[in-house]
Amino acid sequence: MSAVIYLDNNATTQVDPEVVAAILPYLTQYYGNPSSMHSFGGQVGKALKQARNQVASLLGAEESEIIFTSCGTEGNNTAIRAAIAAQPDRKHLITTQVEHACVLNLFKQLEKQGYTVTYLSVNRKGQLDLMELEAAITGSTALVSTMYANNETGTVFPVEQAGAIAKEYGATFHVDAVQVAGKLPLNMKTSTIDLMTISGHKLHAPKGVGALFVRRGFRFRPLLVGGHQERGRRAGTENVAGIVGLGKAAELAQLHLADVATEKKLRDRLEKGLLAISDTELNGDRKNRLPNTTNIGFKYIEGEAILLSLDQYGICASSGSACTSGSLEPSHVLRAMGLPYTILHGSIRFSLSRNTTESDIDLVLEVMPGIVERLRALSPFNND
Amino acid sequence: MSAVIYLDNNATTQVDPEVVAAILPYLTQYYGNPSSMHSFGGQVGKALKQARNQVASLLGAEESEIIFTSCGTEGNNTAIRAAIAAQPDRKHLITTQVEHACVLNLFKQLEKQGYTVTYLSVNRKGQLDLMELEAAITGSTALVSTMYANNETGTVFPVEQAGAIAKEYGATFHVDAVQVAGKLPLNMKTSTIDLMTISGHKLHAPKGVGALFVRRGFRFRPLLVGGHQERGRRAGTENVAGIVGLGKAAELAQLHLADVATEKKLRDRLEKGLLAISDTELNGDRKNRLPNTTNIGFKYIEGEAILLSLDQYGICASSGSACTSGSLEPSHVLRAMGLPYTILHGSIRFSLSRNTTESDIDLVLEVMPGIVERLRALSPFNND
Amino acid sequence: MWDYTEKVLDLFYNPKNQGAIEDPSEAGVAVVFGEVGSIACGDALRLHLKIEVEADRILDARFQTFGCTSAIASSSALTEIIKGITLDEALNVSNRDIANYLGGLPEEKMHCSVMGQEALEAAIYKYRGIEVEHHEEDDGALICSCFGVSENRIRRVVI
Ligand SMILES: Cc1ncc(COP(=O)(O)O)c(C=O)c1O
Ligand SMILES: Cc1ncc(COP(=O)(O)O)c(C=O)c1O
Ligand code: FES
Ligand code: FES
Repeated sequence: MSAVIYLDNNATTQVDPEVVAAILPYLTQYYGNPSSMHSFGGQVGKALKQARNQVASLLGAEESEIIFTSCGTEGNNTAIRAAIAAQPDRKHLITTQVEHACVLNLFKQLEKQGYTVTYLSVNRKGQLDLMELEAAITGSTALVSTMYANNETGTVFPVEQAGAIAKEYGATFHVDAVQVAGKLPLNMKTSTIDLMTISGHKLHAPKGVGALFVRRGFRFRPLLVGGHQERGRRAGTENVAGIVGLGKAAELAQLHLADVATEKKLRDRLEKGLLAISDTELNGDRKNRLPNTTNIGFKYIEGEAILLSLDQYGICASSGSACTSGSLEPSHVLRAMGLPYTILHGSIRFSLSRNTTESDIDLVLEVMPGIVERLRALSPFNND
Repeated sequence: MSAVIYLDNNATTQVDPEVVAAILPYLTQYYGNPSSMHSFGGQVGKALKQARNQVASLLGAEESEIIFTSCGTEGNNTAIRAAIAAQPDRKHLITTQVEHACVLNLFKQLEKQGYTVTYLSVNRKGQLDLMELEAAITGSTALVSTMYANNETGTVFPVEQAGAIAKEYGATFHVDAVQVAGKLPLNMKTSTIDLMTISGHKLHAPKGVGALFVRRGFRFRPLLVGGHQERGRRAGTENVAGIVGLGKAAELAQLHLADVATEKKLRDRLEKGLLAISDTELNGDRKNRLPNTTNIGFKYIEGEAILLSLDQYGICASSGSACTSGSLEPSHVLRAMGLPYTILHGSIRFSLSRNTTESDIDLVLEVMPGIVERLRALSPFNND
Repeated sequence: MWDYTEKVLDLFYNPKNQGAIEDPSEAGVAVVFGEVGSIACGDALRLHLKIEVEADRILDARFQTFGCTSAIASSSALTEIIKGITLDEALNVSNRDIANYLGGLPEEKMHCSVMGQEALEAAIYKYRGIEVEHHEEDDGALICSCFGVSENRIRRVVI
């Protein structure tokens, strides 16, 4: 594979070279176990401490509020189970229809175990309706769990307002901020959020490391039990290299938050150019949206065919989330938005990063009309 | 820190330079998400497949029987929970008193949730008594979970015989082989083991990656739910770099199994030299033992003081497991063996690897007598 | 790995005032020792004092410790602190003073300094012929089994 035009950054990102550089010593000379009783291990413990500090700083949290995990999925699974354990008498849970599989599938499992789950709907633009949350929540709601921004459309939810409602009823408030960390500023100090998940590989750290914010004072219960790592809140020898990488990535993300406007401009140019193709539509909320994401429906053609056509040019994009792409179902997010079938199957997400260049966008805009035309010519639904 | 004499390989190992080399491309150019629908992600999927193959080969298992995890702790937690879920009507569990914290603490938690747990004892040499297992097991035993070899003493358990007993009663048989993979040959094809845990950082792969062997046909239930990764058995974006590293490490471990005799010879020389110091004793079974481990009790002095004294010379060893070293309790393993107090508090584990050299051993043998003498001089129990 | 201060490590590697004190059988000078802990607990301290009877002052102090890094450093620190002060002043030395002298101890290791204070108390009371008071509330759950110190006792002394 020669040049890659990587526009699939909501699936995963390139590890920043500075992150790789930060990691390397912990794959080579500093291989001690941070729990060990010798200074060779102790210096690794110090590296973990620094990483915890860096991540806390990105989230506007305290060091003691950060637990390192193995991914966003573990973070979400852990948070939801911890919230349930914290208020065992409450048997009602609230989430949304457009959550990531690692939230939705856990809630489905919990339904089988005697919990009642309300799945809040979204409108055609992918927006939540807080009135629906207010109508659903009761004194026996243990948890409100919602994403901060949707991975497929980039739509940003009004989490602080949702959190305020959760608080009113004494429910724990968990937020899946996997797509937000590094893209929008976060400040846990002034937030209603009790538990918040992030994942390293969405912000230029390696895959397989994440963090869970647990507000100080929250009665937390670990998912992985065993040793005393993470102050007893997540057992298991730490993914030291990954954690050091996440720390560095958090530090860099904080710096780059300032120039997210550039990324947004590129995204807007891409979006405008693609919407100029006939029979296309923007999926999601144009206003409350991540700066790097655009999701566009190309009517009458099929997503996988589009992706493979783009692949020929080295262009990486996606339909649905990477995690559900093993299934053949059209995106549950777009379905929840009530999109018509003509769009549902031909929607493509382009997600940019700080590495995206003007010429990346040029290439997509250059080849996409031809791809769409070719596939439409093949299609029986071609509406001409 | 200048030269390190690293004799704490049961806590963690140095990542093999060949493993680092195998990992690097997956931290740099190949950053795609293996679940993505483009060939850039697809090539990462191929790397995972190769790693799965390499690990399967080390364990004598099939590729489809390998699930990648984030560590040994996750593997053990997952296996035990899966075994319980597989036979929900059986409420009795069997394990041993000398398991790793990530097994023991989970069983303690399960006791609170209505399970009855039998903790098999060990004798003065750290050996299991299979008669005790036979006496304890019944038709309502869901699971027998035991380590393959103890991390502190290196004592190897007769797992195949234990597995045969478990089978007789229809109980699932789980083995924590974290300390064995790469040190003794394994062959799941001819084994009684249903579920087996390994952890990468004990065999020269990075920290934060492991694998769980799940015998084909076993009704497995995932701990982490979400996306379809690991064929639905462990959700979460894969720690690609770690997994590629584990694969390479497994391949190298298989090669190195052949020269484990050299390691053993070094261990024996170290052991003999240390036991020549007065008032010392070998903890554990001299015969059924890992080739790289020795655990020696130095009477009348305290373990941490010994470790910090060794640290001055750059020598890394441990007392108890790294995981419990955050606690102040003397090792639960040595306590279960019924060692007298004079030994309990002053026992040190030295664990070698294929990187250990003659001169490493020379240095330890050179400085240890002085350290023991100095600390004994400080002690009121100095037995002269 | 515990986060020990330079001072802790220094007093561990180069302890001051280790050993026992021989009774010199000098007029006006008394030698006494106080002891806490046991080998079963995993930590024990024998604190030897040489006392100038007239002035009620500590002329010299030495220790013998079986225990961890912080136990040894704490013992050594204690002997440094109390040399030259009166017994009444010494009775006011708290485990906090010992920890402060060391530039701090990890929270989980604070109790290691308690042993010093107790041995000091034991030695002085023994010298003065006072029964050591028994703190009833100290019979709580053992949390530092290497030390024989109960949670209640730690709460009482540390907090
Ligand atoms: C026997 C044993 N089991 C499990 C573990 C836990 O593995 P990990 O450190 O990868 O969580 C360890 C090592 O720490 C171990 O020695
Ligand atoms: C919104 C959201 N939540 C959770 C996850 C899961 O994170 P991870 O891939 O680290 O398990 C993802 C990405 O895959 C995501 O986009
Ligand atoms: S026809 Fe191929 S996925 Fe439906
Ligand atoms: S005295 Fe230091 S740990 Fe018990």
